[in-house]
Amino acid sequence: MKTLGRPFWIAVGWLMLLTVLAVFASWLPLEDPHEIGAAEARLGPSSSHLFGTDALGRDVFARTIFGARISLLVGLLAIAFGMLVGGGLGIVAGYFRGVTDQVISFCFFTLLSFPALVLALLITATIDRNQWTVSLTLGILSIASVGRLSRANTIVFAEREFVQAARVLGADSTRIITHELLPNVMIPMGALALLGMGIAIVAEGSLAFLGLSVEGDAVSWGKSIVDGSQARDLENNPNVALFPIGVMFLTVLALNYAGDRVREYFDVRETAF
Amino acid sequence: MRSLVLSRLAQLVLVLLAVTFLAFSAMNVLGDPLFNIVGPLAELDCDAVSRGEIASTSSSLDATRTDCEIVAEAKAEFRLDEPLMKRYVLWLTDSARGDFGTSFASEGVPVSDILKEKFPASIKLMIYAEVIALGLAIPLGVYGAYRANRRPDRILSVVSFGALAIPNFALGVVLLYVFGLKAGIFPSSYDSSSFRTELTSLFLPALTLGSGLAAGYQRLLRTDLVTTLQEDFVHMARAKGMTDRHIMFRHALRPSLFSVITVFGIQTGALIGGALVVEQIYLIPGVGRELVTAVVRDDFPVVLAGVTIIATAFVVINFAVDLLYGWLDPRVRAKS
Amino acid sequence: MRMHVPVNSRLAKLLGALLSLAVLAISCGEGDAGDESVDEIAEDDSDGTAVVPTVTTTVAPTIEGGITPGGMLRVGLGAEVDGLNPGANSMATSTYLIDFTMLEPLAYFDAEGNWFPWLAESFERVEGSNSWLMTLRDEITFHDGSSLDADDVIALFNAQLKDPLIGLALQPSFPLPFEGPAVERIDELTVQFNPIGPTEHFPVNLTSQLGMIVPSEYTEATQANSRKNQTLVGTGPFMFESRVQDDRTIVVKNPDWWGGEVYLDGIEFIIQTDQAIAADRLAAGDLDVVITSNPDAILTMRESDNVNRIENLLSSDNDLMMNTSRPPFDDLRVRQALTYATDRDGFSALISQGTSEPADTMFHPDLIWSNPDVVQEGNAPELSQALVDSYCADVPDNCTDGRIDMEFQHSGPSVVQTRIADLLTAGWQEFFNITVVEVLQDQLISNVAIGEWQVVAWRQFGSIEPDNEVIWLQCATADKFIALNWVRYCDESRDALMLEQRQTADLGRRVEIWHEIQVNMNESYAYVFMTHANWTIGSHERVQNICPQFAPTGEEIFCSNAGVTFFHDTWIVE
Amino acid sequence: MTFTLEQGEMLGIVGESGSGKSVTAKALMNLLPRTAEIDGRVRFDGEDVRALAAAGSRHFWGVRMTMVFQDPMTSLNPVKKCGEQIAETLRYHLGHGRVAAMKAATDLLEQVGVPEPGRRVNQYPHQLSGGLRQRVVIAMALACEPDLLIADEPTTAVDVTVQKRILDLLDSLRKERGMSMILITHDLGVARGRCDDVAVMYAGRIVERSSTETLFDRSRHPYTDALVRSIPRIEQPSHARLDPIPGRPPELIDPPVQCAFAPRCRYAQADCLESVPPTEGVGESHEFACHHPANTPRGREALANNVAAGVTAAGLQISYRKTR
Repeated sequence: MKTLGRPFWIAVGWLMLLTVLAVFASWLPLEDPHEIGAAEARLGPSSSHLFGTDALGRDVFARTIFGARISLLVGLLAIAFGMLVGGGLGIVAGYFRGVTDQVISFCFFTLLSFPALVLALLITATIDRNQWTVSLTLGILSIASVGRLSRANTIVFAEREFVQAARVLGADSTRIITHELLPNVMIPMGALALLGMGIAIVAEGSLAFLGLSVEGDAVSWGKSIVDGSQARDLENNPNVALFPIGVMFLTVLALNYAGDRVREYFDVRETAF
Repeated sequence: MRSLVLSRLAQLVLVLLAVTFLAFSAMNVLGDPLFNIVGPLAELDCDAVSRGEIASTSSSLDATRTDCEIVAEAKAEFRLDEPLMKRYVLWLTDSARGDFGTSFASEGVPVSDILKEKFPASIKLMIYAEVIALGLAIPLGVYGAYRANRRPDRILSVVSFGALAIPNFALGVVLLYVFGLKAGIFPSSYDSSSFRTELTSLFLPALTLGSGLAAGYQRLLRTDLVTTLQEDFVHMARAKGMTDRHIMFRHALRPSLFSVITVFGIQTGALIGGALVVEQIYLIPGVGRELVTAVVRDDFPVVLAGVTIIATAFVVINFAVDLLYGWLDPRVRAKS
Repeated sequence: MRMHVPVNSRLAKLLGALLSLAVLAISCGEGDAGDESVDEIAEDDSDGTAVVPTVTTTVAPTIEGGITPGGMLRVGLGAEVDGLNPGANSMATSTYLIDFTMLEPLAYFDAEGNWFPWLAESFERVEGSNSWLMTLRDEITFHDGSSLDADDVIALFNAQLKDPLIGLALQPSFPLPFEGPAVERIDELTVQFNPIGPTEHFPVNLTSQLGMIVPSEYTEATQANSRKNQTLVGTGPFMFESRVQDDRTIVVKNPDWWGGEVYLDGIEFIIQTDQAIAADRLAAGDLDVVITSNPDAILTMRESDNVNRIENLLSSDNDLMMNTSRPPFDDLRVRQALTYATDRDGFSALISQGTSEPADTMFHPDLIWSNPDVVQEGNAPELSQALVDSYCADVPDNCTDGRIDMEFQHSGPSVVQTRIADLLTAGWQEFFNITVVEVLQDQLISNVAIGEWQVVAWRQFGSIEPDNEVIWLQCATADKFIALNWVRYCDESRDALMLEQRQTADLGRRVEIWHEIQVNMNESYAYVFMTHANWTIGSHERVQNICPQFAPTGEEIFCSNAGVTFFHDTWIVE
Repeated sequence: MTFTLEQGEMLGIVGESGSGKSVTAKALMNLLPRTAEIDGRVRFDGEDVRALAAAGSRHFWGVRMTMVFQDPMTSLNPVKKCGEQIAETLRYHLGHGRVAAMKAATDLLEQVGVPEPGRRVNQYPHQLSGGLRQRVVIAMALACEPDLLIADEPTTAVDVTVQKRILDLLDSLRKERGMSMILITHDLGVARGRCDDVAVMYAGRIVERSSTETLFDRSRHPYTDALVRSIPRIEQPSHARLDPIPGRPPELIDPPVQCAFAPRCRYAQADCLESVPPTEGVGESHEFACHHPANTPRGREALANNVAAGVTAAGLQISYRKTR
């Protein structure tokens, strides 16, 4: 009997904890993440400021928790969008094959050939950058890889007896896709979604490094890390960058691990693409 | 084989058409090319001027032309009044001849000159990163599979998991700070003056990019190798008395490289121009940085040319990977 | 696809490159956005009185011993420059630093702040007119072997006049269309400049970009091929070797320099946009010289035992500007409300981190021009509410929920600029609904120049000679499509004062007038002065003698003019 | 259970799939995974094989002792040319140069009856037919003239028409070279006529071992007996039903302490379920492990009891069959 194992549940626990903290951040006894000069600037970690304070005297712990809101949301929305569009197209391509497949696969390959960050830049550089548009941008980037995987899995399942049987019994395509294929393709896709969420969270950080993450005073992990990564801060107050880096690292690790376990658990063979 | 090449070439052309059209229309829809040419004059309502509602102005010091005349000239010269499709076709025919036009931002400089200057550093970085990645991943993947599910393999697995979860920018910043600035072991900025300085100055950025790649390759290789090692021909090789090293590297490795090669192709394609964060952190004058600047400046000709070349490289590399499959497994060759 | 008409292409960048007109690095942002302070090329009527701003220097004792020639000096620059051509490119601090190694000005400031002829031998007023006669030194040769003569000066000056950008700054003295030649050849070594209107001290103009002499062949070549702007030919102590944009520019010693022996073998200018990293590299010995106004970098250098510094606290200042030509900041009450709500103390403590002094006016208090009675308001949010209420009662359209709608623009991407925005908006948001807009630096400058803005953080003023500031304050430039008077604030009485100081040689009277102008500016609430910038030249201890430097004719050169300095008398000990 | 094999002799190991034949072969070849626990000892020419392995003996496997696997497709590396795969053995063990090794490989292919050996050495395994592939495998195994060849079901994966030819080839090569051989097969008929001795395995144990003749004439273990009866005979009418063994082989994980064959055995008595039968010998050359051996009075009695009861002690329903 295979089990997901204790580390899997630790990973899930960490993700749950972060999610809860992020959702209820406003009601938690946290410092105001925007309040400047509430404390001395550039303090190290202490009991009153768990992660210390940044260059403007803001509480890094509060900023990390509030940052989780945007970072997790962006990760979630981005991959949800990728799943919806890419996953859907992939299933359609894999089920119908033929010309439909060729057209959709061609679109995927085109998207994949387009330098990803340039595409992200093209979009983010010209629009107002809030959590929705940044998510959308990263979601678009994920369409091709998600779509290719969903297509490949659909093809495998479409050959299986139960799908053939349903077809013989006269079920129409919509029914077969939604009732027979979707539930089966969902499992490898779910594993990929976890991995993809990690990628999206990191991508938000990359955008922040190019100054193209969410605008205004919205806090995200990427923006906090960039803020703490100035050479002098790294030297004197590494806590400002390292704590958000650590939290992001653990989150991505948890997502990767959970995704990997889910995949192994359901015995989905590792596919390159 | 020949039909494969032909169909791939056709695909290459089609993908490039799609990619460039996408980029072309995106830049035209999302950006304002006129602003790049005439600056704030683009904001002038020249229709209103021609109707006499607003006074004609002349701020260019060139007394012979009014502002609106300048705008009109620019529009004519850059075909801004033409429909998008026509402009695209014109651009396409020019660039097919290798003429990517001149940059908006660096006046009068041919785009091809700019890219010629920027691509080498990016490509060197990409090769370096891949050499590091494969140099680490192949021995460690082989070792992990050799010791599968035992302590060294478990440790490797934890390490590669960790390496995969470290964001590039975080690793880049920390490596730069620790080894570049504090320990001073490696130069902190790109130095192309000699092969040696290039090798040392690109080491940290290449390591930053390479470590994540290495972790990914290591995991793929290990998994596939473990499967391969259960194959009869491996037992056969052992029955023949071949050494473990010989078996791992000469028998098992090659048929286990498929996943790695596939991902390698995609990653390598993505690395050209995709290393922009690392180029930014380590100040490498590469094409990634150039593209970032060009995009935010709406420097269309540079962006379009960059995108075209990178997409071409991507498609070509993946084509090469398909050919590599044939080398890896003669059965694939036979099929195609 | 791209333009072939030169004027068109110049125009494309006209406003974007207006940065070359101002000392406006837009606040201490050169950290990572590539912001860059720029030296003035504005016309100037300084009277030759010694009004020397004392440069605060902090120099560790130099190692005693003889001069050791040889070695490459590695200089870290905070921003790359578009090109090196003084006839075509915007001159920023980086450009001046690079260019002054290869070419020489017609005139420059001595250690006292007075001008002296350098490539020129003499200047002479032409009696009964506004014209000036200039005689060049004989037997000066360029790096390409050609001799310096009147044609070189004329070719360059005409190129600059025709340049929409550089010409703009020259307009007050050389307006277009110009009647008769702006500059005439008298004989092989003599040139006559014909400005309109009296200019008592015309040679001061030639201490900057306008007087940086290149051979006429170079000027012609660059006009034919703008690629050539990436090279440079001059008469100076170093010669152009190579340049890779965004990477490095290398110059090598000119063995035949007329000014005598140059100690260094050459200089390598390396772009390091993150100045704090540049400071670390300096301390690590990876760079020899770093020139910066970035607080992080200055602090790092102060903490490094092996780094010598020359800190100049007197140059430009960091300020906020409000656009008085558009609502809501056309209303004095709104400007006052914003001023009171501005966290100047926080800016000083958290952004400048004590590296520079708080500013009350455009002049540093150590300068005679500074009016000690003028106090910059701020950190008094309690005064804002009544003003906001009053405004919102009058103009409810510009208010939402009892707060005034406003937009704050800053350049980016830049960590420092983001911090400044966070800091300022935190103080304002009680009274204002703020939209923060991040744009590229040249886009920001362009927006400001055409009046498409409300509030920005800026860097302005700080010239050696206050007359240079007139152009930024005059009504004459306030209401144009492109305004050099960024805030577009016009006051006829202030214009009259500025004209009067230009016409008098009496230092006491001029000081009085500038005191009055500062009161006027203070009461207009168009600027909120935050701090005076600190321009610091940091050098590794092995680098000897950043200052003093001497001109070939023996005058001691003014050291660290907003970070601009020379290197021909510098050497390295191992 | 021990067995010995003299030089030049051929031993057959017979059993159903899952009976442990291949594991035994792999244990002999030291091919079992490192995690496997191995009791007992294998001596080759007086030397302990596992000690040899531990000492990292370089030229033992492949030179003195080697093996042929059942599926020639999977036991050949698909990405290497046939010649190379043969040659690498020669190069490693015998220190041949590249050219010499290839020459020798070609000769070997010729010896094992591969037509056009010069062309075949440069072909990949997938380009050959099943029979040819197995010949390549055999050539590979014989390259260093081993003293002992273990052939693990060498014919199951090849076409029926080719099977006999492969077996004949192995037999003739063995005789030609005076080589010992262990032939592993599930088909007792294959062992008959070729092997000197036969060992029958069931559930990981050798349940009976003797010379081939003895085994066929006087099988003692009911399993062997059943196997012998299940061999189709030429003289039998083609429609005759073969005698199947009811049930399936047991799981080898955590077996109960009893005769492993008891649940399927028509002779099974109460004592079969209580203890594992010890090995008995009818002289040196014939050993078996059964409480109630077939073709003995004890066995006949047990069978009669069970037939009478209609059920064995292990609960197997039986009836007396008329066939034969």
